[in-house]
Amino acid sequence: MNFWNKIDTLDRRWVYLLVAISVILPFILPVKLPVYITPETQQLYDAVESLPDSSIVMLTFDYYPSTIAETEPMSRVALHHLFRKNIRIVTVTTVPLGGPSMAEQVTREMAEQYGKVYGVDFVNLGYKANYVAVLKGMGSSIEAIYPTDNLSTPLSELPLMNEVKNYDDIDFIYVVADNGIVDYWISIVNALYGTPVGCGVTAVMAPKFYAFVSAGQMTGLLGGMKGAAEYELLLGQPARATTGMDAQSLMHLLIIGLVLMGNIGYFAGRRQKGKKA
Amino acid sequence: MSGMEIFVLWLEAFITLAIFSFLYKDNPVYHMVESVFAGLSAGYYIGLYWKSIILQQLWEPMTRADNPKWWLFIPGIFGLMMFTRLWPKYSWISRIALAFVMGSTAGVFLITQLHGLVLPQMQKTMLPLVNSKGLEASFLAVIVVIGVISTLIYFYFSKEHKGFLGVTAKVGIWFIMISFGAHFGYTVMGRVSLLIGRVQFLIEDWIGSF
Amino acid sequence: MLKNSKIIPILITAFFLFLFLTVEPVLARDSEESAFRTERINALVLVLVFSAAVLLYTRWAKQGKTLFVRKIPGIDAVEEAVGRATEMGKPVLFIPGLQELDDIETIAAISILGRVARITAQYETPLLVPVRYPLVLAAGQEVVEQAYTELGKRDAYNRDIVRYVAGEQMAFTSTVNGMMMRERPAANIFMGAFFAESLLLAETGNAAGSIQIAGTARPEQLPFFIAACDYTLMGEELYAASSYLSKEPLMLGGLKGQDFIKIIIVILILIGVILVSFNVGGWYYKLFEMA
Amino acid sequence: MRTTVPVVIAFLSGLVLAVSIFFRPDKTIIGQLEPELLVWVTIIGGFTLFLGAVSITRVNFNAVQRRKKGWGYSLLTLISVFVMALPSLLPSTWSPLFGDAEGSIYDWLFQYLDKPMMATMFGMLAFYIASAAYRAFRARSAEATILLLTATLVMLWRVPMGEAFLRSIHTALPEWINTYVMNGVNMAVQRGIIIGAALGAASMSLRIILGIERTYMGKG
Repeated sequence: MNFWNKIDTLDRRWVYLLVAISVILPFILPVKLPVYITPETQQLYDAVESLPDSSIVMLTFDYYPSTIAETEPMSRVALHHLFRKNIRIVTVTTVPLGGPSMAEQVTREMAEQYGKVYGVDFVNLGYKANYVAVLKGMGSSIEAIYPTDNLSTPLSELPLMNEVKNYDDIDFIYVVADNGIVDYWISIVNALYGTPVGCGVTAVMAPKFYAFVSAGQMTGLLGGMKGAAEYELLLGQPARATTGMDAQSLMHLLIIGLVLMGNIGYFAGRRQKGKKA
Repeated sequence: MSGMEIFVLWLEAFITLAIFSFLYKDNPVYHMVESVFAGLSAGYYIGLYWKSIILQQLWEPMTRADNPKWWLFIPGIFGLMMFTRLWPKYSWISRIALAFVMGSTAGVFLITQLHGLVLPQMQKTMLPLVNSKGLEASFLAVIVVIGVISTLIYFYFSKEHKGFLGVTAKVGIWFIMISFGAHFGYTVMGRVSLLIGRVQFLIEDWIGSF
Repeated sequence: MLKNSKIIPILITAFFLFLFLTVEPVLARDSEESAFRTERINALVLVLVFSAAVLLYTRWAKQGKTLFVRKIPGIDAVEEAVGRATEMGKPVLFIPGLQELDDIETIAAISILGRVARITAQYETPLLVPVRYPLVLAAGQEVVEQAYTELGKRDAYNRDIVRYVAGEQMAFTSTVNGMMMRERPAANIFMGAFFAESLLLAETGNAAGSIQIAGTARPEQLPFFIAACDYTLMGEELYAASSYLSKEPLMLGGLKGQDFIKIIIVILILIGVILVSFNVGGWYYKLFEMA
Repeated sequence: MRTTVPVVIAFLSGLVLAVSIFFRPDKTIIGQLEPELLVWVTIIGGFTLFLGAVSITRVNFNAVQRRKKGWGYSLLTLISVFVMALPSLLPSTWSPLFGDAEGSIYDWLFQYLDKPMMATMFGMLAFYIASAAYRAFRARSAEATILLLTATLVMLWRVPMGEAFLRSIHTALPEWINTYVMNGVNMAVQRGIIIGAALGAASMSLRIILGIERTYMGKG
């Protein structure tokens, strides 16, 4: 048995070990593999960057707990960027399970960092069932759909909401989603009310939406963890997505390397057998 | 952190590590967690079905005061028929309910597959091979048309794959392999994200709490 | 074939009478929008042509015409795998997918289970069928019990061959994975609807050294089965398997009818492509509109 | 009787559902039958869960009673089923621990035991996808070579470094992969498989409605 024979018949547990190492390593030792900014990410960043001071942005938390590894970093970069530019934020969710509490938790954590005040700088409206009706209804009156915020405070008691009546008062909609709701933000809200919409979606969904960006229906797009990592680079604040992307890159390169090694081993083994015969 | 929070955190870490230990080999700790998992999830579904089906979809609509759906006693009887399975002598009665379920499923699928899948997929394949969008769009259209047709031909059962049919089927299997390779490669990222989520929990939330 | 075939025409007549009676008054009341969804007429035509083709081939089969169907290696492998399990004296593990019986893929899987159970009954090979949904449990027990009874092997039958394991997808998977490592089945057969667990099951089975045959109609899971299993039935091969394994000419009628329609579909697509390319296909394209 | 009744029931229910899709629900009774009958199927499934409970209890109880190898695990499963299910069936008016609202035993077990178990099982996929790729992607035949080359190309394209590498070969290469491989070949093949499988499903359905396929009654 020479080296390549062993490679050909490697115990799968060695593969598992390599996988574990390449995912854990970036958390302990930042590898900082290069990240390249794609035009779609740049476009979203520029759109937010060009919003005037104290504009109002609607940020959505349209994702389930199962995809937070990909989606939460996007919410975080969005919050960083918006709070940093003193933009006021209204958050909503169309996901019943966990949606409202995730929005509450992440937003408050980030607000604390930037010294923002609930009700003045940001408001969490929470969840209401039947998303098509919700998305349409907010076009005429947000208060009709959400009489209170997520913690049951009437909107009239929240200073920010006195300025926001419907989509006309919102300068930009920043959607973070892991499901088909994105189509409705585009086909209902952007198409009918003209508010610009930028999106962060999971990597699996992203290819479908590039066409929306080139058609101008969508102002910028973040594709999965990679998009979030690019955004972190633009913000100059590497965080979870950058670490995650390092792990992603290592894993992809590891699998490619393994396939390569496996094939060399396979052909070396075959050549040896050929000689013996 | 409260005592409860610490307990929950350590419980989750224990579960995570116990399941991952299966990667090395099957072991009593994994077997234990697996047994609990199976039992809990069966119990979970009992609670779920009781509330969301028996109460919400059968009992409430049947017994409400205004406009009761009295006819729901029919599926109720079908449902009770299933219990005859517990007595082998009468278990043939349950076949009536099974036949109803299978027949209904077949009825729905007969139409929805042909109407909801075949028609629109056929329509979307009718792409112009020559069009104003340029060479790239034409090339893409050619790929899609050849891909769909050769894949369909690959599954043709009525003749041996020889001659022209054989060539088309060969093209079909090559297209299929390209597609599967692409799909496999594409899925890696999503799977790794799920693992990163777990590792993040273990390193940042659990070890980070020490 | 059908002892009760006389009853069918009577039922159809009664059914259309009922239809007529419920539709007629409504049509008279409101003529603007008919009760019949005229926009779905294209689907109706497709269904009728399809049914006619299947029935015609079935009729020919009944009259004794031989219908040729090429070999499908993945399905032949099912018999070989059960044979190997018999030689080794180890069990066969069959998983009829992770969907409830209201999915046609599961029904296809249950039919295949019926065929597999006949082979295991014949050789008295142990069979294990863990299921995730209760209706699948009932249907699975029914087909397995019947297979054993018909072959006169009632003694070898045990109603816990088909067993309810767990309700949740991943709980089911972890239990089956444990089962594979402990019982070391000689053959694992995965048929029906699978989701992310496809790879979890197939990789574990591979590590346990079992021969593996998978079949699913879900294109997004096929790459993983292809990578981790010895044979994979793709798409319609899953639906063909039960007919093919039955070896009854009558059952092949459906397959042949399906093939006939497939050729028609290919021709219709080609006509569409030509018409659309010359920019004269608008009307034709609309014929296939789903409504 | 034992064969005829089920065949007739399957035929009728199948036919009614197939026909009802062609009628407007607001105008005819037959058009309303489709959603209604599907609720019926769900209800029957709801009853059947009781059989599932009997099955899992019997298998594990037998193992415990006969002290089969590993009976301790079976006992654990049995206990888990009842600890989860029983409190959820009791009315929450008796105690906040009953029912399925937040704070109940049912909800607590789901949140803190079930959920992390599911998440970890999903996390295992990353290990398995790597080992499957390593073992299966060998250039044994032309088909296998195509499979492994496409997979490698797409994996490269997905990560920043790989994408930069591909761009250095040809600037448009990443876009070509997206256009021709993902949206071209991949989409076309999926479509072909979907059409074929739909025909297979329809033919299977027809066999069931017409009573040709009767495996569920033990008749070939």
